[in-house]
Amino acid sequence: MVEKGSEASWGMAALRERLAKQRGRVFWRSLEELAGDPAFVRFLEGEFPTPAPAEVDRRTFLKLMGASLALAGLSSACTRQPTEQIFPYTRAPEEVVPGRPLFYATAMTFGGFAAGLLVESHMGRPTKIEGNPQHPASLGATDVFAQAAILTLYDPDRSQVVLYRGGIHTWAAFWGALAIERERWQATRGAGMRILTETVTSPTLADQVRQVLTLFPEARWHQYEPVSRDHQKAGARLAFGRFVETHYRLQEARVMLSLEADFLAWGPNHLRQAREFILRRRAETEPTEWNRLYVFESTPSLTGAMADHRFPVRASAIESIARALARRLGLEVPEPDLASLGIDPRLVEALARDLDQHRGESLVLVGETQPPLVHALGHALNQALGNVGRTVIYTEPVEAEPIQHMASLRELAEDMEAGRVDALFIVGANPAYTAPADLDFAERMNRVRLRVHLGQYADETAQLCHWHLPESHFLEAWSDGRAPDGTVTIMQPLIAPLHETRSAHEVLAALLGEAERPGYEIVRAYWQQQFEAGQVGGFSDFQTFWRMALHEGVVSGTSLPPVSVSVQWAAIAAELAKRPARAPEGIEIVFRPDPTVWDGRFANNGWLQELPKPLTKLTWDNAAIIAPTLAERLGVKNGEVVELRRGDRQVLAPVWILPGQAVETVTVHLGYGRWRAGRVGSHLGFNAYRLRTSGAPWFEVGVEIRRTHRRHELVSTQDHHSMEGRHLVRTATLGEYRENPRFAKELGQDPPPDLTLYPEHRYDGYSWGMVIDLNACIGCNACVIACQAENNIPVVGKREVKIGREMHWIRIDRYFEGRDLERPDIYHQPVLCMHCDHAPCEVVCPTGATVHSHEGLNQMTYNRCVGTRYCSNNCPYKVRRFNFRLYADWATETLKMQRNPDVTVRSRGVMEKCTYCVQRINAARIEAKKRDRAIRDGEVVTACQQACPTEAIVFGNLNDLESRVAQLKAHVLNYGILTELNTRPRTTYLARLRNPNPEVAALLEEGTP
Amino acid sequence: MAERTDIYGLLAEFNAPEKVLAAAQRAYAEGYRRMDAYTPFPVEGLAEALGFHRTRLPILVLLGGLFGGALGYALLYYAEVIDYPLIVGGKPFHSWPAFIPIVFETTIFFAALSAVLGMLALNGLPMPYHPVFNVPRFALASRDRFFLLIEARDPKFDREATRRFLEALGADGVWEVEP
Amino acid sequence: MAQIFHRSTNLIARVSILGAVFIIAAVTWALAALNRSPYVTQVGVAREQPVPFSHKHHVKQLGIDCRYCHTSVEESRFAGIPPTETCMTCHSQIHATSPMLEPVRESWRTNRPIPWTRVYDLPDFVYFDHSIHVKQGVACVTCHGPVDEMPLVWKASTLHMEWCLECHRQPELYVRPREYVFRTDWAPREDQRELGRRLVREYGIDRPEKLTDCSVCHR
Amino acid sequence: MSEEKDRMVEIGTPFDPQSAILAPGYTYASITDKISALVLTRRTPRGWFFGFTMAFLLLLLLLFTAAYLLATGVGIWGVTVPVGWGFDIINFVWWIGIGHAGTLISAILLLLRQRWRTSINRFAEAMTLFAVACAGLYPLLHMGRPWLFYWLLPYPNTMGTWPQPRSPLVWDVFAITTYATVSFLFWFIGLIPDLATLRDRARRRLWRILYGFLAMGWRGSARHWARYEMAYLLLAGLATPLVVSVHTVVSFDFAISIIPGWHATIFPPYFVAGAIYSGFAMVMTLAIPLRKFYELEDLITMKHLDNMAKIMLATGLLVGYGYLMEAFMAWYSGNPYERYMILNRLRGPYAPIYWALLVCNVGVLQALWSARVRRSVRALFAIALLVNVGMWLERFVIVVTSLHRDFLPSSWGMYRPTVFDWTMFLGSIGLFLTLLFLFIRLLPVISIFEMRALLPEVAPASGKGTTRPAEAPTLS
Repeated sequence: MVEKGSEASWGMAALRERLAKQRGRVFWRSLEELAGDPAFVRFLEGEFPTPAPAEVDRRTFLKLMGASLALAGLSSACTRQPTEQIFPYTRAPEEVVPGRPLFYATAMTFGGFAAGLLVESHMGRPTKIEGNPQHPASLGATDVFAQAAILTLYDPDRSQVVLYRGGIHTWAAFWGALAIERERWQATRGAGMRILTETVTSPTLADQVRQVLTLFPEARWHQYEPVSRDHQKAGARLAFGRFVETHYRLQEARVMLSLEADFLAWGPNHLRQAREFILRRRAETEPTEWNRLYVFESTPSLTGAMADHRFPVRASAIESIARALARRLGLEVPEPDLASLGIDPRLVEALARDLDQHRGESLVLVGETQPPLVHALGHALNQALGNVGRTVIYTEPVEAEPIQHMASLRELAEDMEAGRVDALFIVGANPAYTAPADLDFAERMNRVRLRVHLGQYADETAQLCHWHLPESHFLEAWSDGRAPDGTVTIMQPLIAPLHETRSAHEVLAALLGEAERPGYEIVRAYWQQQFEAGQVGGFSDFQTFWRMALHEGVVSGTSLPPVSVSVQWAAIAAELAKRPARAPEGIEIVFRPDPTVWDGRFANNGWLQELPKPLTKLTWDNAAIIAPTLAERLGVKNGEVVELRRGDRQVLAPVWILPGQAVETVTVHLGYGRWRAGRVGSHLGFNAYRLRTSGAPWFEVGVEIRRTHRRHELVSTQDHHSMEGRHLVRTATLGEYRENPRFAKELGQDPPPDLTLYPEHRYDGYSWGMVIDLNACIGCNACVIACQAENNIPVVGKREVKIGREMHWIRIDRYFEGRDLERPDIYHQPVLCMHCDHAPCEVVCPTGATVHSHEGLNQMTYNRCVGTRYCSNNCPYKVRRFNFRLYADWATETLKMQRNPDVTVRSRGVMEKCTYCVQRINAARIEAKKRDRAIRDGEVVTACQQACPTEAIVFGNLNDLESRVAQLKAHVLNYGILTELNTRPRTTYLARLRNPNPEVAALLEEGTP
Repeated sequence: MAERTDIYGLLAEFNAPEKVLAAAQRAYAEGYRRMDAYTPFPVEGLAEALGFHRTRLPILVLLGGLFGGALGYALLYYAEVIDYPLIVGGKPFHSWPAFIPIVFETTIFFAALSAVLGMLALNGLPMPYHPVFNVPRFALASRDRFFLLIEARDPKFDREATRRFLEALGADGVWEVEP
Repeated sequence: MAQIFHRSTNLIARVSILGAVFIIAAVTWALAALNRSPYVTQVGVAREQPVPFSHKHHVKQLGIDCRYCHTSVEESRFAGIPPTETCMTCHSQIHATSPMLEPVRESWRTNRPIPWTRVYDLPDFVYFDHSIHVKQGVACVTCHGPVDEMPLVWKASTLHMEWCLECHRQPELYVRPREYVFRTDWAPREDQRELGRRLVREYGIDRPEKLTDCSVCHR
Repeated sequence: MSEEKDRMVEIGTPFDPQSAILAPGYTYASITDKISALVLTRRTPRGWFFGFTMAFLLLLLLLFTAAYLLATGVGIWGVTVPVGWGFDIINFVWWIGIGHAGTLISAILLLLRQRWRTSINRFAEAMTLFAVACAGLYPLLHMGRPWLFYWLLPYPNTMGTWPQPRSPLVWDVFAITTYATVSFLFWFIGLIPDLATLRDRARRRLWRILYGFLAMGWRGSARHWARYEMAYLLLAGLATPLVVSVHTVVSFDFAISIIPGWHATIFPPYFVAGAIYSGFAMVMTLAIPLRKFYELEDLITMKHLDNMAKIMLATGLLVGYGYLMEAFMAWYSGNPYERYMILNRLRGPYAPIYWALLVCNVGVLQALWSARVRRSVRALFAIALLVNVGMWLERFVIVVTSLHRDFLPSSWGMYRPTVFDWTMFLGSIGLFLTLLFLFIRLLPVISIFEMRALLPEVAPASGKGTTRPAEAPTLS
């Protein structure tokens, strides 16, 4: 017998394996139930430590049996449908009309901040997440993480049961153990008791933590998140003497300078920022109203790709640029040595002039990756430019306790080292994986007597804890959270917990001695108290307040008013003097959260793993990203594994060459190299945290790159990055556009409408079409995941993506253009089915599985498809996707619950593609008909359109000349791609404009500044 | 002119195609009509010598082809224009140019089928049993021997006279054919 | 050479050639017929149910409206199967002890649903919406047959695509005034074709080409 | 039988092995015996067993792959987006092209009164059938859901749907079905008199019944011959446009599309020429070993090989012209996609394959201008093999290099065949060879009755010249 407790690592693994092998209908109420199976118990106790190997043969056999069944399917003419049963309610709930979806407002917290959501629920199953238009941080849009969160809810690898030393246990046992601990803390006033959370904006949670701290005064509250806002906070403290939140009002700005601020894709407010930024950059925007964006950054970001002028510079050089600018804009800063950085001072002067000419309409944005001093300089610059109150405002902090995370974690680590920590409660965080390497956090954790972890996954940290408590998904639990502007959302669950999980509120309540108090009561009681205390109001009674708050998804009147602060220059000056701008040498390592799995928390989300990273188009991996010049110097090619060494720490990482990367830098993305993420996310990529230190979380000079001559297969969905002179993305500067507004049309060769052998079909009534404004598309991928969630698109895995079999119905093509390989222009082009009126795919389908509807849709009838793939071959846009194998998961029960019941789940051997969300069109048509009216403009919103933060995608009825889509189709910038093939696409684009500064452009013409 | 019904006819064997041809011509001139010749390969003029002039096969094939073509077109027209018109690639329902290959193929298909089936039917095949097979030497009809058969049903048939006539034609042998 | 085959083989050979043609034709026909037969389609086969609920009794004799139980038929794609609650509104009083109704009471007590056998089961790739059909004047009985005559419900239509197309191609032959949609005893007083044409116009029912677009039902 | 006097054919002119289509010294009887002996011999040659076993093993490979394919899906192949077709369609086109030689030899050469066709037409036709069987396998198995293949046939179904007749794939269904049927009928009709011969000469009762059943009571009646010849002639007349149409339709699979490298009006003639080219190469590949192992050099003479080599030269040059025109039109049209396609073929990732195909199909072929090469059996065999390979590569180039880089650079990709692509390909060769070995063993590989008819032709009989055996049917 193996001693219980020592098998912590394989107990869970074995369980996972067993679950993975389950096929068909296997419901179990909890793992306890499963654990009750004597065979399983024996299994756990090690009598049969390896699963029976006969398994594979049997499955192969079954597959071959399946083949013969398929042959028997020849006689499918005579097969009968199996008898199905139908289960009505016993007591029908109010609201639910069987067959109709319901939408509930809630929110998802990410990095602590809430983004408002509307979640679609079919008969009690949440299936799709949309943004809440009423919510200030969403405005109806969502990002990839919110879109993909629905999959995490149904992830079969989610932690489902309490674990004690790796073995299955019960909540009751934990409550019991906790009660004993509480007695001890009451005696010691909680000495040595620590709570580690991530960023907290939840008023209820903060209140609970404070209650714990009141009850046990010696206890401490730590916060740590690997992608925190430390530099922003420290920068504000340096500039203003205290932390205030910075809010940009991008719609007011005419000239923007981003110092590594990826404000379109990073930060709690990025959706709103993207929307505001694009307001002055749409195709319809008057050329005189356009804004201009300069970006200095070390590694290409989505914001950089949108810039009118993008300068790849090493991260450490950005401080010098800030200094030089500050000096030119009248601040007392010593002149930095620009020459040694290879930066032309004239460039900075031109930039300063442009900013200066737009006082009050300009904006300097500083990214979290830059040190606090640059943030402070940014604040000083904005003040100097008169932007405060116009393009930038400040408010009180939204975070409940805005401490410095890295410092907090370091303190915790040191206390653990010193044996000062007796009990550690980790709520949600995964420090064993995400802590910087120099803190030896995992190692030091072992010195803590009692370690408890609450998390959605039994992850790396759970492995090191005595107790692992499964945490509810946000769609399963009551909670609350605040938007960046302070607006509160009360988060309501859409479904009862699928597994034996509890929320953080419920666990903290237990710390307060209220075990098993429901989250609903906790959250409601808090807000009742607030209501009664007059903190929130506007309603006559609490019941109304509560109902409205839940219904709207926001608590009105909770946004924070602006505060006025002023820059305390002396502190900055002192800091400036302390830190002379150094001339860096050697290769710099730059850390970034991964664009799709972030800090690693989404590692087990297949949608996000398979989502191509916006700029590299890599999937299922991270890489050491280097510039072409550096690659040439090192003599490495894509996929070659190099050793990155920083001091005595090193990792092996495959190289990916990315034009636009600053030459002397190598960028690594966090979030990979996990070893206990789950079946999907474990053992992918390399762990960049192993090179990260608490002192330099975002970049540091001095990394060695050594070749190993080994290769790692990196899989990208786009292997060719040039447009080959084909006019796919059509661009012009504003100046060129003013001179020749028809440039986009002239670049193409649209055949005249009568150039056809046959008479045209007329599409009267509705005639659907789409316009995508390439000026507004920031390439954020939200549409891709939204489409995946809406249309039941399967995940195929790295091996299949490698051979080009990804299934996304909408993809974002990314092209590099320009003469300079190191400083290319980057373009995004979402490509989905064009619904061509002369569709080449339709003609060649032998069964008529894809034909045109009388409303102009290129319909794809899966059940008629026999899978010749001819349509895909003949599609010039290559938007058709084929189920080469059985990609849809027909086995995992929880994943079935996510499926949109209005869209067929495709089986193997059939083609699929974008349908313009025909299920939504049909739903709208039926609704309209039932009300005896026509479908209104804007009533049919495709999934991609709905998710898009910048409203780049517009869909509607082309026959309605008042509709937005018809008006955009009439715009001079409207063009279709490959129209010379006479395909007559219904999806068209608005040509991309850029607004370069002529002065800077001239300098660039001269040579690289 | 006694009718002897216990035999099917008389079979004369020759060793060269010219001989059987000459014999057939002579027999026809003599007034024999119900006769046939059997050769291991087609001998030019032999069928004509026996009084066979035209076969209706070509007209059958033409009809078969026309039927096939019409059927093909009718099927396509019905399916695409009448029964379930669908917009395919912006082309009209009645996309006749696209119908050509199929109509062509159905034409050929039915024409070829009528050629083969017509040939078999006109020849009365399959006929596994035939009286001539009763003659053991007849096996050589598929090797190197040429046979002339005069049926007993022929009005001019006389067992002895006909035998003599055939022998006079230079036959290597004359055999009675059991019915 | 001797005869290899008997005299009779000549006849057999010719007959078998003709026979083959007939056999192929017969098999084809049989397959087509089988596919449309009640064995495959279950049309006309009364299905056993956990509770022998009689539509005939409830609809014809008691005169209960369809919507009393199938509540969502006017708003949803799904007509709705009544919750046990609906049964119990009456049967907590009427036949409250009938052994036949024990499954209903059990369901009510244990809060476990009654597992009804599905009679109309469309393939999963077909999307049918009850509400719009009802709204456009397609009566319950048009598809579901004389439900008021069914002690146990049977399938009244094949649900084959050709059956759907029949109506989608010429709705005027099937629609009736909206107010009679839930009536089981309605018959047109005028020529159905004429009435149908008028209703199609009045209700704005789409042209047959549009109604037979693939994506109307498949997506 | 001993008493019969074989009628010697007297020889008018000295035998020239290069120009004679039949060696001297044969009589009706000897030629009958020689050919039928191949089938009726009691002892199966050991070489046959060996060859058959090898072929059958390959066939098993095909069956295994097909079973795995049905169980798992076409994902086991290397097909992907953008290259949705790979070995499946390459092999399909290759096989169907090979098939064309049989019909061509039987039908077109018949119409053109090419008498030398006689000794090779039978097995060329058989080869057609087997090649069509192999070809037919691919369109079926390449489908994502092959069990629904019958949806491509027009029949009244419960769905109320029809195939979509604007698709070349539906044309394919009709063309291939018709082609397979007509080829079979043509071949079978040709076999009937020979089956009668076998029936009359087989010793065992079982074989006599079997051959007798298939011969349908053929007795060589003069009237039957007259209708038979008419039917044969009509079939030839029908098969000729059919064979042209079939590869035209196959070329439409590509030409109807809009893909650069596919969408070309030259495709139909170029494909038909290519089909004949590859077909003759395959006939040559099979004929040379066949005549050697079965000692048929007298019947399949150097004249045959020479003629076939000349046809290969002619069609090969047509194919070469096709390649040239593709490149020329790409340049001349100014279509950037076409131009890129040609450049990509010349310089892209699959360039070695393109160059190899040019060497095999155009380069090596030029050797056939030399009469000496045409007289060398070994050289012809080698060239024929290379052309077989080259024509396969041509289809690879057409299918893969056109698809893998078409319009949007963002979706360019690569095609890499998997092990199952190869086993499927080798397996189909196994199927072909298995059928061929069975055919050689069970049926006369050379048309006996036509060879008999040929005898007086090559060596006119003495004396009474007014009558001579009919030629093969003529148009008149």
